[in-house]
Amino acid sequence: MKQAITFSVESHRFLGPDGQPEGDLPPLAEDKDALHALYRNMVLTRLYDERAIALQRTGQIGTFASSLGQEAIGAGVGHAMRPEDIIIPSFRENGALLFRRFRIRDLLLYWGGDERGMANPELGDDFPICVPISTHTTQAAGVAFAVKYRKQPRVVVCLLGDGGTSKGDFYEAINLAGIWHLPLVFVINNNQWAISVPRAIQTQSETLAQKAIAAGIPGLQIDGNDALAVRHYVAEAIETARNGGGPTLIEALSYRLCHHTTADDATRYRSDEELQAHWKLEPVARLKRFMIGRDMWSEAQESELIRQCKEEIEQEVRHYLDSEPPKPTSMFDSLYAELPDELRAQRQSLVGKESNND
Amino acid sequence: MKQAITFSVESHRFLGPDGQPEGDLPPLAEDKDALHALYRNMVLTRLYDERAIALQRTGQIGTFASSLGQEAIGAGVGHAMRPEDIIIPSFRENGALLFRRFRIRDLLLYWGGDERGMANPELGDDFPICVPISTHTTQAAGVAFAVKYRKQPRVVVCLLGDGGTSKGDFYEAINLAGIWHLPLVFVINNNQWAISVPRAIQTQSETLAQKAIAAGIPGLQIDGNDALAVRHYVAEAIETARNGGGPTLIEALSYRLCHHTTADDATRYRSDEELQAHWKLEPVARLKRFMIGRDMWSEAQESELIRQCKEEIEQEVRHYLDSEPPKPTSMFDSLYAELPDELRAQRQSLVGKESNND
Amino acid sequence: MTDITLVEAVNLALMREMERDPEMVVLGQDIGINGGVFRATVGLLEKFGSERVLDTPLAENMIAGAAVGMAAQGLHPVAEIQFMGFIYPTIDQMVSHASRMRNRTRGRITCPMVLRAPYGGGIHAPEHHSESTEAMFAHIPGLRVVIPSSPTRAYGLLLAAIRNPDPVVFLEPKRIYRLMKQAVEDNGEEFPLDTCFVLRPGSDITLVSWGAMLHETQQAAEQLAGEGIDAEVIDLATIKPIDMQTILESVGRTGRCVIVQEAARTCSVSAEIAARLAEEGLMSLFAPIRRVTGYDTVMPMFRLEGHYMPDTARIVQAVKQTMEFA
Amino acid sequence: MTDITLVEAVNLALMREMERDPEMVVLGQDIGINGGVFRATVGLLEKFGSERVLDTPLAENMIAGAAVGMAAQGLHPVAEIQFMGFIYPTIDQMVSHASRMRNRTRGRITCPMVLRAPYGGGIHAPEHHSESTEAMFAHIPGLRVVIPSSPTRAYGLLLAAIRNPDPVVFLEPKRIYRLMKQAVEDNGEEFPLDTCFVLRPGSDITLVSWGAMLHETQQAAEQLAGEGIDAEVIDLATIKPIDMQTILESVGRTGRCVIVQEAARTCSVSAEIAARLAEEGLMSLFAPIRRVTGYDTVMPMFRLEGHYMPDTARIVQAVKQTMEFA
Ligand SMILES: Cc1ncc(C[n+]2csc(CCOP(=O)(O)OP(=O)(O)O)c2C)c(N)n1
Ligand SMILES: Cc1ncc(C[n+]2csc(CCOP(=O)(O)OP(=O)(O)O)c2C)c(N)n1
Ligand SMILES: [Mg+2]
Ligand SMILES: [Mg+2]
Repeated sequence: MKQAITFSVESHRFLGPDGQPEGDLPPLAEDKDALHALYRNMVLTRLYDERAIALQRTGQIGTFASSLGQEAIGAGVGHAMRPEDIIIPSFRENGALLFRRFRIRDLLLYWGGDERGMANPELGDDFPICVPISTHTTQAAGVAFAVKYRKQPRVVVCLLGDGGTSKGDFYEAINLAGIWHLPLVFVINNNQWAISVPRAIQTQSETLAQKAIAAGIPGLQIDGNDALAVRHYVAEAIETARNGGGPTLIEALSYRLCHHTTADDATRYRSDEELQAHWKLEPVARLKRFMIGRDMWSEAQESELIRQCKEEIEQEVRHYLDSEPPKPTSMFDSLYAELPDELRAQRQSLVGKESNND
Repeated sequence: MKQAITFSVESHRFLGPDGQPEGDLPPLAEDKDALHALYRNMVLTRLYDERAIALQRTGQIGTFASSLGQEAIGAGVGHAMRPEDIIIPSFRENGALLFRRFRIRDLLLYWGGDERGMANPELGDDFPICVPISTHTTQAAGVAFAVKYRKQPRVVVCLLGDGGTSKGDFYEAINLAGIWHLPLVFVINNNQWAISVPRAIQTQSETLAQKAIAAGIPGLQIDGNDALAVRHYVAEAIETARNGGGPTLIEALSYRLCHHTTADDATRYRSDEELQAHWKLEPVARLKRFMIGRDMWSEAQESELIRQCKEEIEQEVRHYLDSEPPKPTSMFDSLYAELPDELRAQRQSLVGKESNND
Repeated sequence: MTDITLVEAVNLALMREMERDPEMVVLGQDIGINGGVFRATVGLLEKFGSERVLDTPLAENMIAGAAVGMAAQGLHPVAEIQFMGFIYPTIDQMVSHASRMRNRTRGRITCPMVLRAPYGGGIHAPEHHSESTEAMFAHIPGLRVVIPSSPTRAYGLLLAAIRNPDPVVFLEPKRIYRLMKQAVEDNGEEFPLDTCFVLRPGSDITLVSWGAMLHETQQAAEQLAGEGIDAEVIDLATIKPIDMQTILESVGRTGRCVIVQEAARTCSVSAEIAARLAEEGLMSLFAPIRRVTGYDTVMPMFRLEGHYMPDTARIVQAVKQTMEFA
Repeated sequence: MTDITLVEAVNLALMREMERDPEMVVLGQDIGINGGVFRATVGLLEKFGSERVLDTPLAENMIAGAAVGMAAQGLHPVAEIQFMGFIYPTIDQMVSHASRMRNRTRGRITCPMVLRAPYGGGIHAPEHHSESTEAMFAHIPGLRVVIPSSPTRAYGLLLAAIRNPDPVVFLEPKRIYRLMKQAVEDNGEEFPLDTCFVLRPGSDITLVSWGAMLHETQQAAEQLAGEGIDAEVIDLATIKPIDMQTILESVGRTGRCVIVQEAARTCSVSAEIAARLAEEGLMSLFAPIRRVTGYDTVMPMFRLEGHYMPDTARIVQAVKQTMEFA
């Protein structure tokens, strides 16, 4: 006796690399405001990344992770979420964070080695940046449980990288999301590299989306350099989750056009040809071409947008650079709800010391 | 643009619950010696389990995990392996261990709270019983790497339970097995319970076999109460691995007819109806019926087999009960290759003490 | 008010607090219909339903991570790890996240969770079922670690742990889960999480212990009393933070100290107490501080566990050596 | 023989041993073509090929588990964990398996593996990149823990760690990866794994430290020498087992001891040393044992890390307080 179950994983995109539609477009494609918002976020993110790298080069922040080439993912996710939804980010999703309530000054503080960067009360329930890979995925399941438990119409979106899919945490999280039917959308930024480790030696699976099958939840692959596809399919998954339809795993296929971080030199391990080939697929130009092709954008608007973004960035950079240095005693002050007695003496020895690191 | 990849997971069995063939049988079905060996192991295992439980009830060993109802899995796996292959067992695969070089006295020592149970040098490279769930799966990948690195024609077989598939370790292990193309076969004893947690709330996936898709390796489901199917498909996977064909994940569907362990009371959480229904599917009677139907087995042979098995078991039990008590200092003597100086005084304080636990 | 065991007191505290606090949920393996392998959660599912009493898939790392997420949202999750031997997969979440969430967001997000686990040896359990590695958690800034040693203290300390806004690792000495009964009043009153309990006042020597070992420590004190040695017995109870004031004050009076623990010796909680005494109380010491501990070996399987764990004789011997020191 | 840095010495030892021992393999994230994020494995892939230099998927628990499996088969795996902040997922394998394999099979299966990780703060790295949690491993029976503090010792100790038949956690103080150069002779000679190094003999006080903090400790000793205080400086080097003989002998002579570590204080390695001194060396002490340590706080992000880590001034101050104690 033999039986068989079959599964399938779909792959989607709306816009080709040249910005031309490939088949039917969603209503979103006509929504000029939405497209402008997406595009603005992508341009802002790219300029912010550039500026942050410059700050790192001059010692004004520490190691920094750019999202160059992957801006459509952050933009699409950020735009698809409602304010009351909750983001559980990795460390690379600058655009998504800028669509939320994270300010550039917050992010610079964080990369500048200051806990206050994740402290802004306006961030609400959004999670801080997560450095240990994929540890936030199970937390996302816990957050989604809480939202469901309280019957709130909110959805949790957890972002991770291709490398992050190799960690047991990820699998445990999608498995729990499935069995608990959680309002949770996982979005994988498959930028095809985990530092120097290429996607091809991270896992043998043909797609990362198919890992959803292990958890019995829907998985799909989208072109992560097509902002329309990201926005459309992520929004669809979010609304499914909001309506009680449970979790979805989305693999957004993109490419890391930058070094891993400012501490990395990608020329050690990947070829310039590969890099150049992927520049042809990058998301910002793609959306711009689409909008220009549809008379929804002009070079004049482009210049104005860049000017505005730069101004905003400089203002934020100034805020960051002007921020008060943190107090040495602050390392004690949020450790526990109340400082235990046994730590009073330790704390006391720091009272009055100025930060010598500034 | 939309593309799709499809996957499929097959489900196999040869013999129905009544022992009747369901379609074509493999050559194994004609191999009387093989069938007798399988059957003998299953009967021995069942009688050993029964005896061990009695020993536990009378305080002569500690907590014990029976494999009642799942004997076809251990037998099929054990018979499919060559002596030079390596088994990495969970704690429930009594039959598989008895097919290897583990003696009943070894197993009783182990469950009797004595490290010497896993020490028998004749066990070669076979791993000791693993109590922490699924932690042995990544180790199995390391062992399989070593075998491949040394170009040995050996295969590693790792056994785990349905509960074990929820742990990140399992997923990390199958993922590594895939990407490193290891000579490694995972066999899941899906006995449908993890203590009191039913398979249905362990994961939402339709099968456990499909979890292989996440790692891009072949996965299949077999009727784990059909010894023929277990022996056939496990052997096939082992020979594929031996011939450089890489890993396979096999889900053997069975049922835990016993309590979880002697420390458990399954009546707290599952119905007698469910239990009785599964008694109709159990593997020992199934193989017996098949053999009797084909004139390969008789009640006379059955009585003789039971007599032999009981005799063997009693002899082993006697060996166990007669074993010297362990020396208190032995807790130091295999801890490091050489006892570090700082532990000499600690060890010294135990010299001369007799075991007060016997 | 009937007399109850330690594990029943745990159950009582869970019941009580779930009733009081609708934001409290419990999660873990086999905690639902089975009521936990030690029956600590028995009756919770029936009373509070499967929305608040969550049988999880078998994945401790996930249990801890999910609890962090729930707590970050302001729920009060109490997660059970079935045995301390299976707690290690939670360490990443506890160290990298639970202990830091408040600090790294400067209080914006907090982590009011409890991770409960039965711990320790002495019940003839299988391999990996007898661990005492509380020191690994006690080393981690941002965590609290609590260990009760009687039904009353289990009740009061667990209530406090659940209500405390910090992440708490709550370790239950399973050897004494059912060893003794006490009248525990279900009054919902919590105990402080930063104070030792002086179980027996004494003037000759200070004995510090926690968890199941207090049983042997108190027996030793009784035996020593018969021999004219008046030992003060302190239950540390809150392993982190440590209430050194009480210990220093006691050793200041007695001038002698023996610390008793089941765990392996090196880098353990007894080391920390001894080190603090050597820093802050050195001048009141008449004799070296002795530690009676498990050996620096793997906890042996059960045929030898009795040799591994400190017994009354070892404690008495260490006390006498300390008393005889001139 | 040219002068090389500590990380180059690590690389040299790996090279040397891979050449000598065909059963040695290295595995980890980014250790192949990238040569490791700190370049500790640079050149290995080119020289020994991808069968022995294994870039793994991103899963530390798996890296440790696979290493246990390889070692169980008699290979000599040297696994790199990219930063100690990501070592926590390996703890389950290290505690439950690596440390026990030999003991629980009474020597039938052994675990000759090395788990390498850069550790410690001070390089302005991102969050979670500055951990010093060696005490968690030092608590575990069956493990060895080794920390070098100079290029020469990195070379000799790493060779010893790889050749040692026990599982070794080898922590590399990344703050001094490139701080100093030394002439390291590539002679394949290993150092003992159970002996402290006396870096500076002295008669007034004993300073014990390890890893990067020896830099400040030695600076403090120099400064104190100028003020007439002659400090003996001991590099602990092997954190587990601890060579107490050398320390006890030294403190026996000096009567005073300050222990310096970067890690948080509670239940740390400094606690163990102080406790053993309080047990075995109490009567030679003229003054309380002081510990100069990281605070019992989460290692702060880098703007404040300089305040967290002990500096020369804090060490000098502790020594003076100890000297002045009457
Ligand atoms: C658990 C853990 N291991 C290692 C690292 C070091 N590390 C930081 S990013 C990274 C690669 C991550 O790759 P991926 O998930 O694909 O995300 P990407 O960087 O490409 O966005 C590694 C190994 C880490 N942060 N956490
Ligand atoms: C990591 C870990 N967590 C919990 C346990 C306690 N425990 C022992 S067996 C078991 C259930 C295992 O279920 P499954 O994998 O299906 O194997 P089965 O017992 O059914 O053979 C549990 C939870 C354990 N041994 N290890
Ligand atoms: Mg990536
Ligand atoms: Mg099962």
